[in-house]
Amino acid sequence: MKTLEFLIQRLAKAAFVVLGVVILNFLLIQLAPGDPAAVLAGEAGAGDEQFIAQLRAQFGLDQPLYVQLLSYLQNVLSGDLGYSYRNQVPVADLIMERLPATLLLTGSAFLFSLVLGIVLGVLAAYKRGSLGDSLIMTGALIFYATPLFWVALMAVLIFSIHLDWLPPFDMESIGAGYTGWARVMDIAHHLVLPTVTLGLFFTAVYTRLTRASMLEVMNLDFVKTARAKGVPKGRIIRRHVLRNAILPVFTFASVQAGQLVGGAVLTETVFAWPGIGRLMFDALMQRDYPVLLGVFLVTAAVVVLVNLVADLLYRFVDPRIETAG
Amino acid sequence: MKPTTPLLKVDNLSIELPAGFDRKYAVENLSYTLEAGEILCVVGESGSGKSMTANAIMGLLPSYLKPSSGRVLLQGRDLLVMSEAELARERGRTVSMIFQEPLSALNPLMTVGEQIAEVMLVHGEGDARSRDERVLELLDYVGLPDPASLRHSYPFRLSGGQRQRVMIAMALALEPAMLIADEPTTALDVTTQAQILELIRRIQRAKGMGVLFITHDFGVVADIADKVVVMEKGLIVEQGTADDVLNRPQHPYTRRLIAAVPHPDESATRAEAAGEPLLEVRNLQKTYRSGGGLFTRPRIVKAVDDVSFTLRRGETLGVVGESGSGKSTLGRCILKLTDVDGGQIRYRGKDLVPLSQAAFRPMRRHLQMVFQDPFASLNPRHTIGRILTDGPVANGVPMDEAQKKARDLLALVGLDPSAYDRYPHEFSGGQRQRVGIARALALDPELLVADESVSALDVSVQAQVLDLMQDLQKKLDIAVIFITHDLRVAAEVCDKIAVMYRGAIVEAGPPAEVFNAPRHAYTQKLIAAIPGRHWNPRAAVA
Amino acid sequence: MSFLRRYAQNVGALIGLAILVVVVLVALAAPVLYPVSPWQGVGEPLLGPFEDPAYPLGTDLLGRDIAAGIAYGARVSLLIGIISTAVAVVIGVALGALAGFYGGRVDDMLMRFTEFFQTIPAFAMAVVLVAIFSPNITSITLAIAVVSWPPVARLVRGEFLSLRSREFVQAAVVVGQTGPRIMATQILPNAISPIIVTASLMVATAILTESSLSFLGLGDRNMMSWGFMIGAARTMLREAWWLSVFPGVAILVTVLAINLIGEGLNDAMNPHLRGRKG
Amino acid sequence: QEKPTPGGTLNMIAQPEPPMLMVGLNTQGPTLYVGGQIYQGLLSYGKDLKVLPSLAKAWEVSEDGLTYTFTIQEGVKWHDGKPFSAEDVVFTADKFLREAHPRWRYIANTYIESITSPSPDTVVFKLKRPFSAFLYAFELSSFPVVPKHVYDGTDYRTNPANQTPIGTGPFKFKEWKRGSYIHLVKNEDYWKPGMPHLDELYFRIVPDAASRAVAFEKGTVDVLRGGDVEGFEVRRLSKLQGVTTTTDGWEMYSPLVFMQWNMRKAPFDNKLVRKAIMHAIDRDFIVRNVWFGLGKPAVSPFASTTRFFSDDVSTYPFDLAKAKELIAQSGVKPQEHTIRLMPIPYGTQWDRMAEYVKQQLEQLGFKVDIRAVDAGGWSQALSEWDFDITFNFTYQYGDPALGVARHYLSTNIIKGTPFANNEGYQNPAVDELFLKAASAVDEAEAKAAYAEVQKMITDDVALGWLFEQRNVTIMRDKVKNLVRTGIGVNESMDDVWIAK
Ligand SMILES: Nc1ncnc2c1ncn2[C@@H]1O[C@H](COP(=O)(O)OP(=O)(O)OP(=O)(O)O)[C@@H](O)[C@H]1O
Ligand SMILES: Nc1ncnc2c1ncn2[C@@H]1O[C@H](COP(=O)(O)OP(=O)(O)OP(=O)(O)O)[C@@H](O)[C@H]1O
Ligand SMILES: [Mg+2]
Ligand SMILES: [Mg+2]
Repeated sequence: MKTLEFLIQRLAKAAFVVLGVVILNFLLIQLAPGDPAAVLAGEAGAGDEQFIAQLRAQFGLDQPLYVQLLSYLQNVLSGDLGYSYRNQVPVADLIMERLPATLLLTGSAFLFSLVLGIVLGVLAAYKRGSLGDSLIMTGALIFYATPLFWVALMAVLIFSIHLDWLPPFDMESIGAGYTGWARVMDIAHHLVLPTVTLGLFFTAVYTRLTRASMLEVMNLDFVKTARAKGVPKGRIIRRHVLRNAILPVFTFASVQAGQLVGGAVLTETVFAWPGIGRLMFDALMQRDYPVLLGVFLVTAAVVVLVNLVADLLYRFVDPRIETAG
Repeated sequence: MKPTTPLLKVDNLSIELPAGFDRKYAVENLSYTLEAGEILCVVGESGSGKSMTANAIMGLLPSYLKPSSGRVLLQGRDLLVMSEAELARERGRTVSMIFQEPLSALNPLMTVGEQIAEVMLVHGEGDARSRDERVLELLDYVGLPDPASLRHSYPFRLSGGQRQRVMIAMALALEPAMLIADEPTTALDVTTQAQILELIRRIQRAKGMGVLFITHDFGVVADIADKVVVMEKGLIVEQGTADDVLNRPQHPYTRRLIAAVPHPDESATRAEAAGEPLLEVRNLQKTYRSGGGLFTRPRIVKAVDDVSFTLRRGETLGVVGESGSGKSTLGRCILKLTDVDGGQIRYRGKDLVPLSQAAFRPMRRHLQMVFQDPFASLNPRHTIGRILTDGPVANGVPMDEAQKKARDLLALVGLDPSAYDRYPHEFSGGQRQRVGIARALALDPELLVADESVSALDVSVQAQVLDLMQDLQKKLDIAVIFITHDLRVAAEVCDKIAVMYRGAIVEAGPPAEVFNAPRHAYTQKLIAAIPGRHWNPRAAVA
Repeated sequence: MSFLRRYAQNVGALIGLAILVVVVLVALAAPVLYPVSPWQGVGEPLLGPFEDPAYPLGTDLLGRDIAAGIAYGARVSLLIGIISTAVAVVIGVALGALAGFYGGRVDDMLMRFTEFFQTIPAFAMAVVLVAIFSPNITSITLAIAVVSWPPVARLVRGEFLSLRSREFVQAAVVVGQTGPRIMATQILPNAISPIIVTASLMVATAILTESSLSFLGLGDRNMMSWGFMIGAARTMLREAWWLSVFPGVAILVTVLAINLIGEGLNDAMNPHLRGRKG
Repeated sequence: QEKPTPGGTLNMIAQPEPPMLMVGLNTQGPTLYVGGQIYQGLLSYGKDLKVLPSLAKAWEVSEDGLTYTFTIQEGVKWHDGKPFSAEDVVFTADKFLREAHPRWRYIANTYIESITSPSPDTVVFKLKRPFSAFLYAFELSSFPVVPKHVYDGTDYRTNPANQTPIGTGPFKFKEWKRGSYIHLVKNEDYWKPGMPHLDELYFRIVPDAASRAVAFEKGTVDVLRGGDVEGFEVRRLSKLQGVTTTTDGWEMYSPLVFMQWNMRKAPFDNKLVRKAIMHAIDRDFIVRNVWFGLGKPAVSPFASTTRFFSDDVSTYPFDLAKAKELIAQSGVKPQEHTIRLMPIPYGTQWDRMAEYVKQQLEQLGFKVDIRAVDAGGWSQALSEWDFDITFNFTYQYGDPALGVARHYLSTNIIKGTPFANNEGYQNPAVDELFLKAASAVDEAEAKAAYAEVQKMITDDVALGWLFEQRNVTIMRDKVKNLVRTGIGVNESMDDVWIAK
């Protein structure tokens, strides 16, 4: 019962946040110089006033701002994200075509960074002060300080060009016609570099966070109790420290999940990954506002959803939550 | 037949502190013994090294603290030379420990049953079934209700007393020969404390365990100890049987501690204060609502429920009651630190309840407060001078005047004038509490609310601060609302006592009356639970 | 002061400080070291490092001196890093303080507002802002500030929330201090150390963000920045590695140094965490 | 000539990803590249700009230059199986392009009197007055023939068929995974017998320039179109084994790059300043160091590859001293001017060029502020005349009347498009000469007028001509017959084949 109620409340809040994001972005975009119609006209290779006026009317850009906003909101609420100015296809189609790629990339980067980060963080905390700890933490510090795009360039240079181990771009071998398991393996193969590139920074973040959190929990009283009970060190780490220490890492990770999409803009560019990060950037550059707004809407929805799921999981993992509310 | 080797023999133990601490040794040249079937109480003020010895025995010292000399012989074997693995085998099996903070001492993410069973699990005791049975047995043994469902609960669902019982059950799981209890009742209400003490004593008798009991409360010592060790600054200043130490203390430090133990002065009667009422509280209501949503009812706590009383100039009203009874909330309502749901608070006839914060602010100077925690109530980033002048300056007093006043106040509360430019962390707890009092007095208030103002202090310091407060009150003719959970303290300093229970005042009257002839069942229970009631410290040091 | 001593005990933090001092000195001395604008071609195009002792880090395809670019780039990186952080901290502290101190509806409103910003991925938002207001140093700095304040606001809110119920704050209320005054003189000074630590790390992040923006072609074209140098040379990685490797190292080292300093500050300002380092 | 082997897949790159493949509605480079395999023009043009048949197999021009009669190919079918007829051409010329295609609209409204189809295989254009460039207006990007049965009576721009284009070309649209690739397959019913040879075409979307080079290197793609990779990569890739390069195939377009300044504003309203700037810029340096030799310094507004090019013009050799002298003469105080330089956002080489120009202008004493803008900002600023100086380029379209005149005619000073006379150049003599050349029936007459125009414009320094782009097509040796005409890779790849 409580969970259901929680769910309803959170969904309402999530919807509110997403709506807020939509309005915020809509207004933001209005501040931009550069008329979409002019851009399209330019892109079309030529253009005169009549052409641009035609486009404006077609996109409804000749309406007053509040009318545009209202009709946009109305459409969004009825599930219609509008038409891409540039591609002349429904925005929802464009995004849905691209979203799985981004979800795959960010999802695997998320898992990769979280799992690796936690493992390394636990190791470092467990072997605190050892050489291993120093190596892990130095590595984490370096990846924390290295620009993502730079890692991407270097990774392509080394692993694709020099070593020829991994494909440098694309999501799958185009035209190879793989199906079933072969296709999965093919995609997985293509996924390695982008995932690692996108994930390394976050791995560094989670490593540091996990280690700090572990050390903090190790100082807590109940760990002392466990020692006083005669629980061996390994078991203390596994059963007592880890679970308590990981909760804040999860919370942080779920809040940060959205940031991965930001990173995806860069990763998708370098690796020609057909996701919405790229779509967003192109849409922005081409002033294709319905697409831009749509991408933000979908991203916000995904982020809110991830947070919601994380909160739900949290309620299962941490028994204290229910009463705390 | 007495065994030849004592259960525990601490022999010449010293633990060095790292450089930069106030003293060289945390504990120095400690020697004492504990026999099976005995309760040895270690008493002393905060920082005297009580916990340190306990941790040294369990091998739980932080990595950078190492015993520099001595031996700790448990059943004849030196614990200090054992490896971590060997120690782990002993812990929980031959010697167990319970701690002060029952909430933080339990893993929040494991059910209590799991945590108790874990002791047996890691020592390879029994199988899953037998362990489950043992858990039920233990829970039942320590007096917890409905063990079958309780063992699946998480610690946060249990009350403080229940958690402490779980800790005890855990400690007893393998029937160790020895139990170390580090202030196990300090965080609990008196009534709960009495129950836990009773439980420990019962178990100790039944199992013939040796118990090392650490406390700073002589009342508790009087209730349970067979032998007593008194510590001061890392050294043992006196040890002996409970009777010797409590009733015939030799060392001046022990005598001083015992003299400071609060004890109701049952003979003294006080003059009724007369004159205009300063503060009249009528039917005050305050309800906290929290949580609650579409389908659940909110948690409603009637923190203050229809409370009325009158306070006159120069009078001290003691508000006592157990934790959560609404004492602090009452104080906060009077100072308008929180909204009120109903009733009146009339100060000099003017009702404060309807006033807005802004309208009330000019009146604040008449109603001041002394806080509980001498560490938390002073802004660590401000000098004492700034802390003392902030109030007057906020009330429009010119800076130089405020400064002069501040210096006068320092003298008044017995602090050195040099304190003016120093920061709070450079003072001891008692000194800080004096600053807190000075701050409250800086505005020449007519009413002072003191919420647990001495609870965080060691007894000897507590006695000094209480003296100071009483002194000043007489001198300045201030009315005081003195909030405390310690009936002994209240009885010592107050003109009237109000006993609160679940937000309501269930009994009120002069201390002697309340103490000697409690009418309400709750008051009776409260008084019965006062530790060391049958021991008169005044007689010991007379 | 014990703070300095504690800080000095941390070797990493000292190294970080030393590096940062060098970077700052280079940034300050850039016009003296390289009086000619870093945009001016001065040598043969595409000289490798150490091919010509006058240009130890080589030249780019217009014959511009890489070393000069790095020196001037330090100014841009530090400037953007520091100013954007300052702006973000001011916004974050203001909103967080109000939300945390007043709680209730104010808190709800401000936190919802913060959530809007947190729901949009920071980098994506920065890209949009910079593109919309056309890339120049002001828009870049502001865009970075606009996307980086929410964590500060949350942090400050948390601090204020916990500090406002602390007894010394209650004491200030009781002696009659006004809300704004309490926020400024009682609470803020006690919340300052986590803010400083966070701010120091934000400077590092801001430098990274600026370089990523430049990489996408959204940098200020009149300011030589490290990200710009990498972005401009990234396609030439294989022909002229030095064009992107040196600025990349500059970013890495600077950000690393700032991070080390941040950690050092953290350890020194939160003494209860001491004794953690092996 | 070897005998073509049938079958195989050709992998190419579409960069940037085109918005759509409907060539009639969008004439961006990649749209033409991909769309050119689906749609076809009425005519095509050889590398020597000779007119070649495409959907029209023959054409005839009347003596007076007013009647153009085209005979269309037989047996041509649209991709949906419907037959292609002269009606489609009439619809395309009279309705579809007149509405949707600004360049055709201008020609049609200015010159055409009527378009008729007297028989199912002939189309007749009657002109109001002679227009010597008319035969050059039928190539793919100017005149893609569209199916009447699909578009007539619909809103062209929102017609769903735009997503599944139907043309007459050798390849049919199969699938477009946005952000990833466009897939075309062989048109089995193609009207040229035995063609096309290839089975499939893939156009990959690879947004990062460095990745595109890697893609070619690793054999993922077989062809790089001019502009797909950066200049220095061209140099490196063309040296690889088994790789062929050509600069052919751009004769029809011959892009010419220039600085465009706003002549309404100081200091560009001063001819001496413009001349000074021309002298201050080393066009050889730009071509050599920024474009890695892939170009040729320009001397005239006309590309040297086109028919009416003349080198008898005012020239501006690199000479900083002279430039400074001219500035001094002009009376302009350069330090008082902060010039906004707005690079065209087409890639890093354009940015480098901006940096170079900035550096040179600063040597003259001007303050220069590079304003980076995206494509939107650029076309907006240019269309609204809100700029000081920028770069731009023009396609020649085979005839100056089509590709060049639009930048200089005072009648073309219109707001709202970035590809007109945005600099605000006005010279009645130039207007007249362009007009005269365009309606000349006699080629010599046109040539004389154009020579005169080039002299005048270069003396006025209406624009700052920089260089003629030499786009390089890079391909694997096994790709045969790729670049055959003056429209290069936009030409239908019906005769392209891959050696096994
Ligand atoms: N973890 C530690 N690191 C360094 N010094 C410590 C540590 N714990 C305690 N000390 C020091 O050792 C001395 C003895 O401390 P101990 O905790 O044994 O006192 P205590 O008698 O238990 O006091 P309390 O009644 O406050 O619990 C004190 O001076 C204290 O400052
Ligand atoms: N801010 C609050 N929100 C909700 N409930 C509260 C709040 N503060 C106190 N309560 C509840 O009100 C009741 C009375 O609390 P109060 O702090 O007045 O008790 P107390 O007698 O001072 O206890 P203690 O001795 O532990 O200080 C308790 O049940 C407490 O849980
Ligand atoms: Mg202790
Ligand atoms: Mg209280």
